[in-house]
Amino acid sequence: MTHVPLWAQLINVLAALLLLLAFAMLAQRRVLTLINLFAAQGFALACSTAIVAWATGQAHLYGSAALTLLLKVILLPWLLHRLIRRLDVRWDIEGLLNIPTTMLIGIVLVVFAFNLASPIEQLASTITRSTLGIAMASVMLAFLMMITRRKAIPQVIGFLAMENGLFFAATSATYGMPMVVELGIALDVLVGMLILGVFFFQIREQFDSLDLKHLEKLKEGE
Amino acid sequence: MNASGFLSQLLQLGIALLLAPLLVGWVNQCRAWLQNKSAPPLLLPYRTIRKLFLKDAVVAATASPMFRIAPYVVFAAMALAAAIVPSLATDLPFGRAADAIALVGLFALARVFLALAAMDLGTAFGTMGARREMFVGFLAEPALLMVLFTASLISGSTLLPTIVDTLAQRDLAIYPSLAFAGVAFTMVSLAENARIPVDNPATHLELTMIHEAMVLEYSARHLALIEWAAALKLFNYSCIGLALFLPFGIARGSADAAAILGATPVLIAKLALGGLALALIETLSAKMRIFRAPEFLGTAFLLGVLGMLVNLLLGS
Amino acid sequence: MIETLAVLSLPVAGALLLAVVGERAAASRLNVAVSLLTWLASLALTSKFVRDGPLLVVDKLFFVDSFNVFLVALTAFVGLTTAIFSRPYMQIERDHGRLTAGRLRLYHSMFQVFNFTMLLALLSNNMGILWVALEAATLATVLLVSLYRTPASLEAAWKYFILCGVGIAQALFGTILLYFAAEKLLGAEGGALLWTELNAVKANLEPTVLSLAFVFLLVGYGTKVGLVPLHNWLPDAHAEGPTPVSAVLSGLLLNVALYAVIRCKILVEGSLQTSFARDLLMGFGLLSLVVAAFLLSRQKDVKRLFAYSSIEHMGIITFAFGIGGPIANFAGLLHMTVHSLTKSAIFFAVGHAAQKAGSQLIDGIRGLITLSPAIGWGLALGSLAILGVPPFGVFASEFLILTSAMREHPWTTPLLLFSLAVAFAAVFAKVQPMVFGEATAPRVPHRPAMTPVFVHLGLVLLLGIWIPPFLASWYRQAAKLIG
Amino acid sequence: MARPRNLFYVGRVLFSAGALVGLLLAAVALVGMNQVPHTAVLPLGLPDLPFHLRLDALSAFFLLLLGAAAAGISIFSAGYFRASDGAAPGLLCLQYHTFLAAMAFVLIADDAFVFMIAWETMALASFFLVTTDHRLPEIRRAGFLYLLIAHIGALSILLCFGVLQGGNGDYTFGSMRSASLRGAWPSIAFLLALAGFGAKAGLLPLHVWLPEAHPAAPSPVSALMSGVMLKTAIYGLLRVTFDLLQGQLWWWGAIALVLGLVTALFGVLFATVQTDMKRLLAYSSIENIGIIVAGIGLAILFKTYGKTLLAAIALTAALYHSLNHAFFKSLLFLATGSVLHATKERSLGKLGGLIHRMPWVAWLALIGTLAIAGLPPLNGFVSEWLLLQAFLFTPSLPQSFINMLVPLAAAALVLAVALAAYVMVKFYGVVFLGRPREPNLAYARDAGRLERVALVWLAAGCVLLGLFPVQVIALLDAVNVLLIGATVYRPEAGWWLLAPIAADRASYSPAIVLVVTVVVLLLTIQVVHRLYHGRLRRGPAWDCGFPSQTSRMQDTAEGFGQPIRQIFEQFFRIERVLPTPFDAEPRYYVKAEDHFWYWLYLPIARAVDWAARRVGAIQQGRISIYLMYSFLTLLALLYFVG
Repeated sequence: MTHVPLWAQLINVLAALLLLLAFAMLAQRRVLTLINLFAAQGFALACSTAIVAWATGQAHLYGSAALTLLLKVILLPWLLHRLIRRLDVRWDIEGLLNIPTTMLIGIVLVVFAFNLASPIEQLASTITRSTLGIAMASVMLAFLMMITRRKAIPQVIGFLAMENGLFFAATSATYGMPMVVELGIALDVLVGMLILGVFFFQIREQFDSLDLKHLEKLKEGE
Repeated sequence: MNASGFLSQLLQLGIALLLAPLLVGWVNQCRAWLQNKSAPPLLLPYRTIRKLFLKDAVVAATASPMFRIAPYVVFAAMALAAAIVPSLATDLPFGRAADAIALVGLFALARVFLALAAMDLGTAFGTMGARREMFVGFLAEPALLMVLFTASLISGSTLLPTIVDTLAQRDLAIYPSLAFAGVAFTMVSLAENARIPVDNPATHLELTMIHEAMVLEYSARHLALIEWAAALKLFNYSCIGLALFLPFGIARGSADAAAILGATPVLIAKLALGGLALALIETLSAKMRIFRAPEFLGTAFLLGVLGMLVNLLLGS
Repeated sequence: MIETLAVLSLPVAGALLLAVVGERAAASRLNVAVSLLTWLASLALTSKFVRDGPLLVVDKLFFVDSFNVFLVALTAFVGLTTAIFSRPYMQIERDHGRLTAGRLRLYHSMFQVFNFTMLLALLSNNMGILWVALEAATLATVLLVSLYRTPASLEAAWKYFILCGVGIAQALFGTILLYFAAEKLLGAEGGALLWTELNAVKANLEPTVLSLAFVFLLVGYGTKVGLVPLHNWLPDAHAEGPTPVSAVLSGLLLNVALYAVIRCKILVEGSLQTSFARDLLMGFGLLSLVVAAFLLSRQKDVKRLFAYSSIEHMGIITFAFGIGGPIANFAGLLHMTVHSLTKSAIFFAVGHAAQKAGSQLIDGIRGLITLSPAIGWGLALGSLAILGVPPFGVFASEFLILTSAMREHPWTTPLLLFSLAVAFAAVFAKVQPMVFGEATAPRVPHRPAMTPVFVHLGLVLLLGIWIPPFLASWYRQAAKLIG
Repeated sequence: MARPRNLFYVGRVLFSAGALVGLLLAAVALVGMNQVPHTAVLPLGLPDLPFHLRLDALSAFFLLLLGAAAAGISIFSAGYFRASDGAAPGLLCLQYHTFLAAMAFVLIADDAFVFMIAWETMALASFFLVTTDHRLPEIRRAGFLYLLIAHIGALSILLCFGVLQGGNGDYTFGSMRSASLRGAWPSIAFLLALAGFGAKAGLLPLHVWLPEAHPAAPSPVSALMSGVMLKTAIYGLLRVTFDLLQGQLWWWGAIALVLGLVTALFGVLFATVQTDMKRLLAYSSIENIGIIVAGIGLAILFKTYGKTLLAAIALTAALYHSLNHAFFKSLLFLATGSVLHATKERSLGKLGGLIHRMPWVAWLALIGTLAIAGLPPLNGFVSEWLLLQAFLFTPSLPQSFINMLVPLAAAALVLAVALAAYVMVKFYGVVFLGRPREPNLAYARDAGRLERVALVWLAAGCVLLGLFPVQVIALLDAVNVLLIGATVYRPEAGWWLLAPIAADRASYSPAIVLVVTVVVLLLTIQVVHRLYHGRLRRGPAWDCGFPSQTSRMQDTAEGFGQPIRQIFEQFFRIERVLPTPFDAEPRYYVKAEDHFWYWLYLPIARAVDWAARRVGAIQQGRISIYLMYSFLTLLALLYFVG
């Protein structure tokens, strides 16, 4: 194995952390803890973005890191905290699958993602290439989490976690996308979160709860 | 179409018109004999026709011109058929104007007009008669065609003169297909001419009659024409039968007046035999229920088809 | 340059202006005016394209080629007609108390934002910006779908948001992978996400990465296209949103999403040199067609019905691009055009019909032709057109698609024809009683804006019997580009 | 919007102009019959496939049929449509003429695309015409069924063209002619064509729309659909089978023959039990189409065995019958239109005795009735005669199976023809003869002037086509030469004698038949009146002395059909309500339906519904499940790639 610079090792550690947190979120049924885990994941992401920015000297990645910190570590968790306090949704109900099964599937997914990513990683020119598999795995885990949740807030956290995975891929595996794109993405996420917030209130107004079972009326099967 | 041919044609037509009522009289007489009854005079049909012509016609108030025109159409169709059927000679001008299929069409034309006329008045019996007549016809007509087709397949022609020529020319040969056809033809003829077992020309029992129900409202000259046409029909059928199954003695080749007149006695003799046979059949069978008629005619139809198939199987 | 920027900036300006103007009566007129200006700008752009050929402007950030030029014109045009249609429509909705002034302001503003995102997605040369535009389109339309704030509309919007959000996230992953592969050839800065650059080097892109990227991109943008089994948001969103939104969703968004898929497909195919991408497209297309055809017969809501019809047609188009080759691609492009025109026309007619009848349920709409002949005929002809009955343009493209399918993949044709027949039976059985028969609803005194419907249908009819040479040449060039 | 009154006059002018155009079309076609094919390319259509048009003998013949029949029907329409008929006359006029134009384009189309466009436009225009009176649910149902089956048929035709072009991607008919299909492909193309065109023509089992749609449409439209539109399907079948496909197989002929005859028998059987006059005529159309297709089948059969003369005779019979059917069926449908307008009544059970009130219609309809019943010397007989000749002169074909089939087929044909006579007697007798079954029939008025002109035109067609078969066949030979390569016309037999094979084998001279019949008829009348007297008294009908007769005692339509219904009971699905002796209001009701609906169509509908339910089950409404679909799709594809 060739020599890996320290910052790259750091990123790898953060990547592992990211994956770990993704697993933790998958297993977590307490909504409050879920939010905290999400914040932690955001923090890991922000850190790794900052490290990449420092290592590659791309200034706009600092902005990205700051934005991530602001949005995903501070703003959103705070918003969600307020929300659950107001709506009193502390526990999610177990969804389609129970947690051990979910975890098992999660492990299979991780293996799958790593397998998928390994041929690509061989081709990559970046030193942090191995993080691509981790990013993919965490995206998949987030996806799985969204599937298994029955309440709106955990589902949204899953969604956000998926974006974390994506950002991780975008920043760490590829050293960041062109600036225009990053800005656009950031803007979209911001607007998306705002809309989500509006939505939560609308849904709560309508249904007095954020349980997704109220949102199963439109369908084809009997 | 030369003048002598035309004359011969007229001659055959005239003989047919004359002989037809006689045939009816003969059949009636034979039947009476066979049934041990005292026979009506042989010439009674002529007298009946004349008597009817002399009477005043009574036409129902609800009748349309259809009612009055129909007897003439029927008569004309039957007369034309009589001119076409090679009863006396094969080489006649009109003989080619209509082949076997057209002949059947001509009979159908007469039938349709009679049925329409019967429906014209809107009487219960008239419409019933028309319905039954068409009902008999829809099976009898195909059966007759099948018979004619069998003969056509043997001779390779649908023209009756050619069929007769072909059949008469050959040595006496037994055509198994013609046997089927013969039986079928007999059955069809009975049905078509309102004979027992399908119909009874002598009845006026409301529920069983077919032909009589249709002509119930006719009187005087109209009735006379219809009776005459019916007689002509019997005559035509007999002649067709004779031409197909006993094609001997018909003037072949040149058909001048002498040849026609020469063939007439043979025809009368054959008709006498045929009439006797008809009377025999009528005596020996019983009138069947109207709903048995399709079975009877269906059998005839099937026999006709079988005749064709046998012909194709065994070769002619 | 000017034209491109005008096309893009006009809707943005319009959105801001409308957000400011708010609930005044002039708002809807302003909306039309902005859309009209946008359309005129798009015409100017088109004529410039005709004159000068492909454009590449603003540091290669935007481009116009034969593939997107007609889509830009079409998008601007449908945007205009929808704006015209929505003027009386939304007024009536407001009169009926279904909308408040504030919501109308939101509607007008978001409508322009949506138009902007569509045009941006089409004109952008940067695959990342394309993604951003599509995500922004999702966000704009989520607000529009939930405009009525009824439980059903909230549910639909939620599903739309989550499913499309997740989907589009996959597309982002795909884009990242694309960048990952391209960056080696084109360098980190500048051109690595520019489509024209990528297209130039597509043969050298790493096939393993690209095939992986394509899967993510297909699943991502495919969700927006409404490909089965990723389509589940589509009927809900179409049915519960205001009708103008359904019209633009079907008429524009699906097209643009498919456009994105096809752009990706071009790159992937250039890199892979196999039929992998085509096979995937064909599979998704066929599956969408079959499933949608069957689901059509179970619909009770008229907008839902036509939403499934959109899925069906997106399936057909995807299938056509899957077949590939000059004829099938040509047909796919033509079908994109005519489907967009026809489907939006149908939604216009359906919207007015639902207003007239006071119900969106198929059983509640009866005898439109007696109630209002224009609406009735609009719906009847529109439905027949979308069902592929000649002489409308949909038939022309379906003819080409079917014939190409017969030539390239004969085994698919029975399936295609069977689905088309099932779809025909299903849709027509439902449309006929709506159009014909005795009207059950009382006459509502309002004048529908049927001009857009008949203008659209007229265009579709025209395309069915005569394709203008310039359009045909664009289609041909684009077909060649798509490969 | 113009006022309906104005539109009415516009309609009158336009329809008359349409009739003139029809005549013009017929004239052009007449000229075009014997000329080399004209072709044209219009700058419309797809960029790679502009509209190709071509007028050859086959097109010209059907164009002639279209023009001649449409001329009559349009004149009739000019007098027929009234503002009170529901739809706006202007719209009706537009749809009507679109329909006509589409049919004309079908006939001259020379590539698959323009053919399909014209074909479907034709279906669409006629669909809107059928549903003119869309307020009645059964008419809507009829329209739906019609368009659905038409569309399915069109898909089948499209597929057929796809097979025909043989992979070269060129959809002009010219290239299809030169395409070489291998293996089973020609047969597949033929079967697809048979299904597609059969759906339009009303061949079993795709006939179900026909008895629904024809009665639903306004009468001129029924006439146009039955008389002309069905023939476009025949045209298509001929075009594909004889022109586009190179070389046929014997079993295609056998299939067409059997299918045609089964259809003919089926149609006529169902016609006998109908109680609605337009339905009856619709079923009769099924019968006639069956006969035509049987003729085509026979022509294929003979052609494959190299018997070109017989093939030409069979084809001539089919074409001739198409022409005949166009005339007499249009005539009869128009007559029912007049009756309908005069009485507002379609049910045979409520008509009767109209010959007194509507003599023009009645006597002209009689000609149509006799013609359709296949009676000499009218036109229906000629074509049936020709067809039977073709059957009869089947020399032993190499296939023994076919040898057995031909006589059986002849028997079936004869049976169908004989039953047709039954049907037509029923139709004519019940509608026009007898006594009025309802009191309000007394107010029926005869048809207007324009309508009479139309009926006379069509009736004259029936008579002339019947009287001058030799001339018609001389004309038809252009088609025979094109499709078979043989001629039927024998100039040596004389202008008056039809002898297609040889003068001593079969001949028929309708002129002589008519002349002799008329001469005998007139002579008899003269003789009887001269020799005896012409006295006539009017009195009440006797009816075996039965007193107090009412018009209710006549046979009804049900009664007239009852024997047939009884004999062929298995063929019908009969629903019957019989009154009991204790009924206060005794009611008799019988409905004879066909089994196909229950045996074929409903199961298919149920299967589709079942499948739709299954497919619908994937959409459960739960967002988690939807997400799972996306996820699984993603994983599956990734697995596939990885």
